[in-house]
Amino acid sequence: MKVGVITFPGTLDDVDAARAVRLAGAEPVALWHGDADLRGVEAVVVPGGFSYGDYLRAGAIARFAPVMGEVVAAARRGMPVLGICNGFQVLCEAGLLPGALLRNAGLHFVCRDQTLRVERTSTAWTGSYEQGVEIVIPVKNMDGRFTASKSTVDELEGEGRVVFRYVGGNPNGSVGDIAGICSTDGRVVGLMPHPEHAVDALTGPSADGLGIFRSVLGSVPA
Amino acid sequence: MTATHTPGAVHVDTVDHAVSTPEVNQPYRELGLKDDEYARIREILGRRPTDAELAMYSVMWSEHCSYKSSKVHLAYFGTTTTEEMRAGMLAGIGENAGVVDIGDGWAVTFKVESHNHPSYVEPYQGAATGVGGIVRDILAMGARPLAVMDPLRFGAADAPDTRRVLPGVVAGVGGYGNCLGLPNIGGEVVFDPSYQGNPLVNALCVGAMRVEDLHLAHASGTGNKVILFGARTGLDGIGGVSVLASDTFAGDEGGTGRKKLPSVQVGDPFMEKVLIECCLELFGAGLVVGIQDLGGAGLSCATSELASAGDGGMLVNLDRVPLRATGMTPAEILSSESQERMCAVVRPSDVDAFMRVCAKWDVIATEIGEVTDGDRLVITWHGQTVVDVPPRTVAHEGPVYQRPVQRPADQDALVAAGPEQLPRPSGPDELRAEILRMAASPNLASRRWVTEQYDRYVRGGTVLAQPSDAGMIRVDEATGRGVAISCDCNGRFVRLDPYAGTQLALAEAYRNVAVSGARPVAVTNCLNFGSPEDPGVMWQFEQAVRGLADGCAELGIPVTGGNVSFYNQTGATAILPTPVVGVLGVIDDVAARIPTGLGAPGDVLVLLGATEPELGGSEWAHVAHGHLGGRPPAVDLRRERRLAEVLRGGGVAAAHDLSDGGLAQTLVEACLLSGTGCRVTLPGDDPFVALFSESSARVLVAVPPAELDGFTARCTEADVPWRRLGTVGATDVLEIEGIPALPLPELRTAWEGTLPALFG
Amino acid sequence: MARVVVDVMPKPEILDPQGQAVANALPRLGFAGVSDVRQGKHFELEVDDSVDDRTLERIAEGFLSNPVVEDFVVRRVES
Amino acid sequence: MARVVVDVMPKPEILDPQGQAVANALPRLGFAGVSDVRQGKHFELEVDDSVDDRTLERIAEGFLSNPVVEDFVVRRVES
Ligand SMILES: Nc1ncnc2c1ncn2[C@@H]1O[C@H](COP(=O)(O)OP(=O)(O)O)[C@@H](O)[C@H]1O
Ligand SMILES: [Mg+2]
Repeated sequence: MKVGVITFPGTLDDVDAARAVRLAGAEPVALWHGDADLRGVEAVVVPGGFSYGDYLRAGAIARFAPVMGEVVAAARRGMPVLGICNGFQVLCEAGLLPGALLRNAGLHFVCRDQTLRVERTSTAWTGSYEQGVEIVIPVKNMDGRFTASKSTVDELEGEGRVVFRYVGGNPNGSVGDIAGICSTDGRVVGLMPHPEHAVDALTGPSADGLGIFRSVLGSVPA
Repeated sequence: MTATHTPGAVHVDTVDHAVSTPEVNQPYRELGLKDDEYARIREILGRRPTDAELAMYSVMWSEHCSYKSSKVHLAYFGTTTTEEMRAGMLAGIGENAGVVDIGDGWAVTFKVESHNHPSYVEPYQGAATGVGGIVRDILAMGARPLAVMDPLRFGAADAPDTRRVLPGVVAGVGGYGNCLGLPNIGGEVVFDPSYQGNPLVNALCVGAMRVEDLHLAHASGTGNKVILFGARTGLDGIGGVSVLASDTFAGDEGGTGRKKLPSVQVGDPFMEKVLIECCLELFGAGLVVGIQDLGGAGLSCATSELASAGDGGMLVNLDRVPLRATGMTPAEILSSESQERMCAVVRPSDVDAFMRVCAKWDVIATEIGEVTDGDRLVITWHGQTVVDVPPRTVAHEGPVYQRPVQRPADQDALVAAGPEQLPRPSGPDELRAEILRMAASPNLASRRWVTEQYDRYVRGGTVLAQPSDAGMIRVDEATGRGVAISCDCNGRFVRLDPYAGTQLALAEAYRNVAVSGARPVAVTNCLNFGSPEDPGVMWQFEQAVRGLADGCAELGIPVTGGNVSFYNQTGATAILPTPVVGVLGVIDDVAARIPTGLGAPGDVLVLLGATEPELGGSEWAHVAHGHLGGRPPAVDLRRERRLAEVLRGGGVAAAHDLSDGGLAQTLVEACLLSGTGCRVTLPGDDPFVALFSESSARVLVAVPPAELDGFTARCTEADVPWRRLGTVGATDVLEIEGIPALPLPELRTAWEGTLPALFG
Repeated sequence: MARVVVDVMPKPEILDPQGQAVANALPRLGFAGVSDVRQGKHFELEVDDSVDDRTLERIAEGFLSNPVVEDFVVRRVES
Repeated sequence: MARVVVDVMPKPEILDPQGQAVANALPRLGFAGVSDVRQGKHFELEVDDSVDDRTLERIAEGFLSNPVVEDFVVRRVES
């Protein structure tokens, strides 16, 4: 299976996302922000970093990149899309996911090993986890506070679209301890923590993040 | 408040004009040049310098760029480095950064630099651009930057100004490094009142490349093009040179009226990230003959150094430089320290390909000149020559001073006033309270408030970062080959004995690297001192250099580079002499790293090394009595070396070295890092000394029971003293025999509460 | 050429920790009497006379602000 | 009670990477005619009538802005 990994100017975790895709048993394909071309991939990862320096708002400039037009169209057709950290911010700015990510409540960049509960396994990216399992993966961001109108949050909670929740401390003040959410069809998932940095216990706090990249293998018809 | 711009043309002081107006009064003193230095410039040129030339010489001959006070002492590094030590060195002192062969065809380059003064003026941007600058140094060697570290020093933790400076510096280091995508794998945070008004912000970067990709900064090949790329050049960081544009000097021909420009620069880490990727693609495609980063002294430095190190001359059309401000003079353009710029020498046939790569990354690139067959650096401005100099006289043949050196008069009194008479805690309860008080003291408390603001995961190669003794990164994913680095310095030890104190800094950094399981191979340094015009400071400096060089010779590892920062003082009071020493180690497979901590329940705790009653300059004397006096702990580098060999021999499940705060602090940290308790018996007959002495060459190791006999036999054989202290327990308590139990939650509250309470 | 100012503010119902941090710090610094602070962004654009108000609105709404969490005001000022 | 607005901008000679990023993006989004963008901060303060202009100036200068790299403007607006 081919999984695309997008690089914008300022993307930082693309190499790591590609490594995670490879370790999960899929073939990573580099996608360039300026090319309106998904190169035949069956799923897309929008990785973390500071695209365009996050200068206007996190993800605000990247969402207009030519490749994003293709991603939005493909997502609407049901292609699995995963947004990690800055990628999550881009997906929100692009309207593929609701809400916005604002400056952490503590006003500092926060990098820590974070426990998450997997709240929903019926998505393209969480099928390999057990419902309710707790995993430890790094969180690292400046603008990670998930925010949405009350009605949007109620809708997300009501429809079971909160995919990951912070456990044992909320690092950024996200409403409802929300760490990650999905689209109505469960094909587009965004989360602030970095599963690609938890793929082996040597360079990460655990290998718990690998399950996300494994999940997508089973989510598209072979 | 705002710069006003000249309407119309800028007054330009050309070479012709300089020749015809020999008697013009030039403000060389305001630019920091001495009378004899100015006279020498006139002698070199055979005329008065132009504004632009004066700007170039004044920055390049500054202490910071020319090392004029330190050169005669730094030469000692060369004389003490043997051929054997040099064997693995691909580039050494004199290059942008030292380069070491780490095996399997990999070369690693690393360097520390100071950005102290700018960080006091504007903590966020000062620290941010400090990181940016050192990263470009590493990039200019042809390497991919892999990680950064930040040795920091501030005034007293509770001083109001520290509350201004520290959060800004930490946010700046993080803001730049995080956005750039380099993991922060370690550093230091030290508080001492002597740094009040003069914080130290040192930044280290380490990078790697294939051996054959090493790029050195030189411009060779007549006809090759000089290309400036990256950010536009603006009025930031011009500082002193703005006097050249003042009305008094530029006279009636239209001074720009710019009086005092802010000498701070604002960093753009996004631009730097793009610049890194762009440079690496250029290197990979073989499009670069020589390359130089633009740091302090901007284009003055880059053009003169490239030309000076090459085999020809250079012609630069300064009017081609892309500007961000209007009305800039040639002197200002040459002196601007605008960040995120690089200068490359490129074969004419490669220029188009070079430009295409830059365009792909949206990096502005401009051909500003070419390498010539002469031996002059000639710079023109709209067709008129504004600089015509022998480049070596600017870049490499600056003034050299033999400053007076004098052991300070108060040194004997300081050494005589040892800590022996200080009241000590006695009895179980007092000792217990002292352990907690020490753990919560600003210099020993958890650094988490700082390090949580740094991304330590990006690039996916970080094997050890804070709170480990050394940072470690994987260089080669296929083989697991990696490097470990630690930076250390205890300025109090250096104050008491600069020679031994610097060796103690070396010993600690060496030990921290060894404790991670790596083999120490090379040393860098950042020598932060007071004014070189103070003979006492020069004595400290001379002793420190000698101590470091002799220590390196004893350890058999070379100094591959470094940085000198003088004039760190507030009024007449110098900072504690602070020669930060960075040691680089190599590990064949990072999977064999030794984690920092206690190991698993059941492991046996063994203390390596000997504990003597050594409390001069200790953290205990500082915390309990605000005392500094006596002698620092004895140095035993041969033992450090054997200790490192024993640790590499295997059998160790976890380790943590002993340094500031002694065994007490090591036990507290090891328990809290592993989240496990232990039960130990103190060595010797004085529990206070056992807990708080800072004798060097000591490490706490956790050894699985099955390995114990083999491990201790190897220690005995290597003549490393060892002593069984106790065992790791599955409990939540630190139990020290004879002292009431210390539950981990209580220790954690003490250790982790301090910095958040101080800084929010 | 005209100068256009766009101010972007967090919507009233959105938590503004930056503004709050300022409001909390002021009394500590000895400044009384400031009861609330909100922090947003201020943009100054140099704009061709050909750019009409509708275009400026679109730039502010679709790009400079995020309508999910922010409000904006566009003003032309003398150039 | 009065509403006070403080706008804080990077000094003209200081690099403004944020404004630059916006300026560079606009043409890519199809918006022509914007030749320069600077980005700063916009504060809205609710202030007691007892707080005088001198105090506001001190708040703006000593706290809301960083005089080394930023300029500021204080305005009282109708409340
Ligand atoms: N400014 C900093 N930046 C990053 N890491 C830091 C900083 N200060 C301290 N650390 C890390 O915190 C840990 C504890 O620091 P320290 O007690 O100084 O270590 P050691 O005594 O082993 O040299 C180390 O991992 C160190 O690298
Ligand atoms: Mg240590």
